[in-house]
Amino acid sequence: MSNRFRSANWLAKNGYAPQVFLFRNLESGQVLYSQLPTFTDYQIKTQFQRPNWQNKRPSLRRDIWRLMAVVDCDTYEGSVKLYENLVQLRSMRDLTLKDVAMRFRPRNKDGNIWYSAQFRPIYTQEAVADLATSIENAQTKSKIHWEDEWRKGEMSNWDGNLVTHESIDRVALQTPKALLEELKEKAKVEFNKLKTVDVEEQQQSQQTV
Amino acid sequence: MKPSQVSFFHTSAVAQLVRPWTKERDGSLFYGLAKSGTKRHALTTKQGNKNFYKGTRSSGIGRHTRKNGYIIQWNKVRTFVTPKVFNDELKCFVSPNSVQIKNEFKGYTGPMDPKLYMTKLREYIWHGKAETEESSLKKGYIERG
Amino acid sequence: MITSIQKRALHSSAKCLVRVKPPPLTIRPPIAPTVKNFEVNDDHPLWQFFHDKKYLRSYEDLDNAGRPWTVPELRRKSFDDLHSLWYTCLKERNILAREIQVLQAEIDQPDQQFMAASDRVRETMWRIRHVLSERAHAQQNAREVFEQSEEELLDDFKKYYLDASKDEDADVQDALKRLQLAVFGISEVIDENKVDKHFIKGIKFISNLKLERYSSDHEKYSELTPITDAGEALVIFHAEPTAESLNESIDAVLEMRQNGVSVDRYDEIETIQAYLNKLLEE
Amino acid sequence: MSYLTKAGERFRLDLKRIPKHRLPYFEKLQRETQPPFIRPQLEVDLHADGAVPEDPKKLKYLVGDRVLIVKGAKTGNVCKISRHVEHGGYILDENGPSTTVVVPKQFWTEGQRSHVVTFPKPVTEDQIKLITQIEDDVTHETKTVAVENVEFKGTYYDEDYKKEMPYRMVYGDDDLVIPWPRPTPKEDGPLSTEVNTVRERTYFVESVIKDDIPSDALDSIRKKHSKWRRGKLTKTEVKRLTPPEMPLTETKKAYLAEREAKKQQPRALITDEMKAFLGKKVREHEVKVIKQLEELQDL
Repeated sequence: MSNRFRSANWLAKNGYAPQVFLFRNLESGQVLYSQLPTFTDYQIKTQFQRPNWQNKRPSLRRDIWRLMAVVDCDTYEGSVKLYENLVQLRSMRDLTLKDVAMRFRPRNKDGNIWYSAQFRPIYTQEAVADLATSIENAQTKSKIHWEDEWRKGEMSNWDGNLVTHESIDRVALQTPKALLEELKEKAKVEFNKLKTVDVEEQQQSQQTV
Repeated sequence: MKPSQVSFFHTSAVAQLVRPWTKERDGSLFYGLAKSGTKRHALTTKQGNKNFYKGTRSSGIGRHTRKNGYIIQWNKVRTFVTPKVFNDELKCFVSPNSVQIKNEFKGYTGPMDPKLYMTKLREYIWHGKAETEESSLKKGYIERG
Repeated sequence: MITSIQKRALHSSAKCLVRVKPPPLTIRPPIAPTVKNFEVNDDHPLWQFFHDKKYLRSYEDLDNAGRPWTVPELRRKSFDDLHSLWYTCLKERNILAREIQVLQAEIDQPDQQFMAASDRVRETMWRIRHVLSERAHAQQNAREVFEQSEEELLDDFKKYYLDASKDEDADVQDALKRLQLAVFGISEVIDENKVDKHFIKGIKFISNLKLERYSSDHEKYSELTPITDAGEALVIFHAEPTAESLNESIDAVLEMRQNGVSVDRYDEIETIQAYLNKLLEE
Repeated sequence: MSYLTKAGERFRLDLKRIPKHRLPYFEKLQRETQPPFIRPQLEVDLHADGAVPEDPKKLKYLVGDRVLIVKGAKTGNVCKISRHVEHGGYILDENGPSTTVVVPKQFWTEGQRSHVVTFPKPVTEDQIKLITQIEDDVTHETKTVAVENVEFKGTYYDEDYKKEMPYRMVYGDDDLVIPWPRPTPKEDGPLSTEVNTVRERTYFVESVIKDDIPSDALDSIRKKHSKWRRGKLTKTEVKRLTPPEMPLTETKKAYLAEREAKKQQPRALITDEMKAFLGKKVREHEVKVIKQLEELQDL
C-alpha cells in the first residue's frame, strides 16, 4: 500500500491514523521514513537518491529493519506535512546541502568520522535531528513513541509545546506487527477525541455568538 | 628417496636442508620467529575436515527441530549454584595486618592424614564448635593444621 | 458591526488559529543520544560488573596492600564460606576484566596493575579449590580406616557418657547429638536423614547407651538389654533423655514384645525408612 | 577476553624458549626499538625470570635498609632502599645514582614542565653493602659499619611483618644479627577482609559418614577426567586380568608335603655335651689351618 505518496484524505478514508513511521537499518544505521506502517521500494527510491559506497541504497530485507519511532500527529494534514518535510530534509542532506551536513558530523582528533564496516551511527542521529526540525516546521502537535528513549538526545533539542515523548514497551517490540496495529488504534481514538473536542468548542462558540 | 626431493632437484642439498628458512646476514630468520619448537598442536576451530566440530563450551544445550525451532534440554544447561548463606564479609583479599599462619602438622603426615581427621572428629564430639588447646594458634603464627 | 476577523479574535481558539510563522526548513546538527534519558535502577544486575558504580577505578582503589588468601587461612573456613568467597572473587574478576577491556582501548594492551590484581584474585581462587579438594581427600582417607578406630572411639564416648554427673546432663546430651552425626551420620533434622546400615547401627547403639545411663535401675533392665531390634531401638531413640520418659518407652517396648511386634533383621532399613516417611508426612 | 586465554601463547615470541646463542639478536632489537626513556637501566638477562621475589632471603635487603654505595657514580654515599624493581634492582633515595633522559611531550606526566627528566637509577646487589650498628667488644661503643656479606639462619615470628622471617646475620658470625628494617604500617584497603573475620574458624570436622562437600560440587572442584587420576580396578576386572594358577605337579606336591612335615618336627635341642664336641672339632680345624699358614710363611 505504501507504494506511492498518500494524501491526508486517502489516509483518513482507508482507516489509517495520522502517523509517521521511522525504521532503522541494523547493518548501516540508515533510517527510512514511511506514512504507513510498512515500506516498499518506493520509500527507498525517494529517500536514497544519490547512493554512494558509504551511503548505499539499503535492501528491503525485512529482518534488518527495526522500528525506531512512531510519530502520532493531531491532524492528517499535519502528518502528511511532517512526512514531506522529512523527505525534503533527507534530500537536502544528500544533495543540496551535502557540504553543510558533512561539516556538522563530529570528527575525532584525526579528522575521521567514526564507523564500523557499513555501520554509521551518524545517519540515525541526523534522522532524529530532522524529525525535530520537521515537527517545528509543520507546527503539528505530536507524540513520539520511541523504541529506545536513549536516541531522543538532549531535551533542549525538542519544542516542549509541540512534542511529547513516550517509550514503547520492550516486550511489545518483539511482535512489531501487533504493536503497530495497537498504536494505530490508539492514535485513531486519540484523534477522534480531539476532533469531538474541537467540534464541541466550535458549537459552543457559535452558540455564544 | 623422499617424494619431495624430486620437485626440489634444482636446489642444492644445503638449501634443501634450510628450506623454507632463509636467513638474513645477522642470522635472523627471514620468516617466523624460530625454527625449533613442537609442531604438534591442538587444532583450532578453523582446521580439520567437515566433520570437525570444536565448540566454545557455550552452546550445545539442546537440539534443533525440523521446523526452525530449538528445544532446550535443561539438564544440559550450565547452572551456577550460589551459596545458601552468602557471607559477604569475606572479600577477595586479606588485610595486610593479619598474621600469615603456618601449619606444622606435628605428629601427622600432612593435611590428608586420617589420624588428623580422627583427632579433629574427637575434638568436635567432645567440645563442639570451639577452638581447643591443640587447634588454636601458638607462638602467634603456628597452627596444628 | 463586527468584522469576521474581529469575531475570530474573540474566540478561545484564537490562539490556535493564529498563524505562527514556522521556522525555515533547513538541516541542523545531528542529535547525539544521551544516557540522561533513562534511569537505571540501583539493583540492576549489570551493576555487578562495576565496583561502587564507578566506570573505572583509580590505582589506589585496587588495594595493592591486600594479599591473597593463603591455604592455612582457607583451611579454617567452612564450605559455605569458601563458596561465598569463590563467588566474591568471581565477581571481582568480572569487574577487573571489564576495566581492563576499557583501558585496553586507550593503551592498546592490558593494564599491568589491573592484571596483577586479577592474578592475585585468581590465586585465592585456586587455593579455595585446593583446600576443598584436600578436605574431600582427607575425608575419603579417614573413611577407609575408620572401622579400625570406631570401636575405640565409641568405648571412650560410652565411658564419658556414663561417668558424667547429673549436672552435666545438658553437655552430655549435646555431645551425644554430635556423636550421632559424627559416627552414624544421623542428623537432628528428620528429612535430612537417609536410613542405611549406619543409621540402624546408630539408633541401636544410642538406645542402649541411653537406657544404661537413665534406666539401669529399672526392674526389667537386665531382661530388656541389649536392644537388638531396630523398631525397639527407634522407640527408645526418640524418647526424651529423662528417667521417666525412658521408663515409659521401656513399657512400650515390653508391650511390643508381648504383642509380638518386631522388625525383621533383613528388612530393617526399608521398615524404618517407611516409618520415617510416615512421620514426615504428618 | 583475549588476554585471559592462553590459546595463542605457544605461537607468541617467548624469549625464554629462544636458544642462548640467538639472544643477542633480540637484545639488539630491543635496544634499537626502545627509545632511551623507556630502556631498562639494568642489564637484563632475557632468559631469567625477572619478577621481584617475595622471599626476604632472595631480596637480601628490604625497603628501609641503609646501604653504602661501593661501585659506580655515587660511591661512598649512604642511602636508604626505597623500592625493589624487576631483575634484582634496588631503587635508592635521593642520595643514590640517577639518570637524566629526554621524554617526548606525548609521554609527559601531569604537572611536568620540562622535556628533561631526572629519575633514580636502580643499582644491583654487588654495588651496595648493608650498613648496621654494632657494639665494640673493647670500648663498648656502638659504631656504624658496612657489612661485607650477610647470611640467613633460623627463623622467628616478626610482629610487624606479621609473618615468619629468617634471622639475618653477618656472614660467618652468627652472633651479629642484623635486624630487618621496620615496615611502614599499612591500612586495610577496600577489598581487604578484616583481621577478625580472617581469624574466625568456621570449619569443623563434623562427620565421617556425611559428606563434607556436596557430592555435586566435587566435580567442579576436581577435574573429573584428569589425566593424573588413575582409575581403580573393580573386583571383576582384577579377576579377569590375573592369570589362573598352574596346578601343582605330583613332585611339587610331595616336596611341599615333606617340607610341611619337617616344619612339624620338633626342633633338635643342643645339649652341653654336643656343644663341647662341636667346639672341640672347630678348634682342631683352626689349629690345622694355623699350622698350614705358618708352613707357608716359612717357605
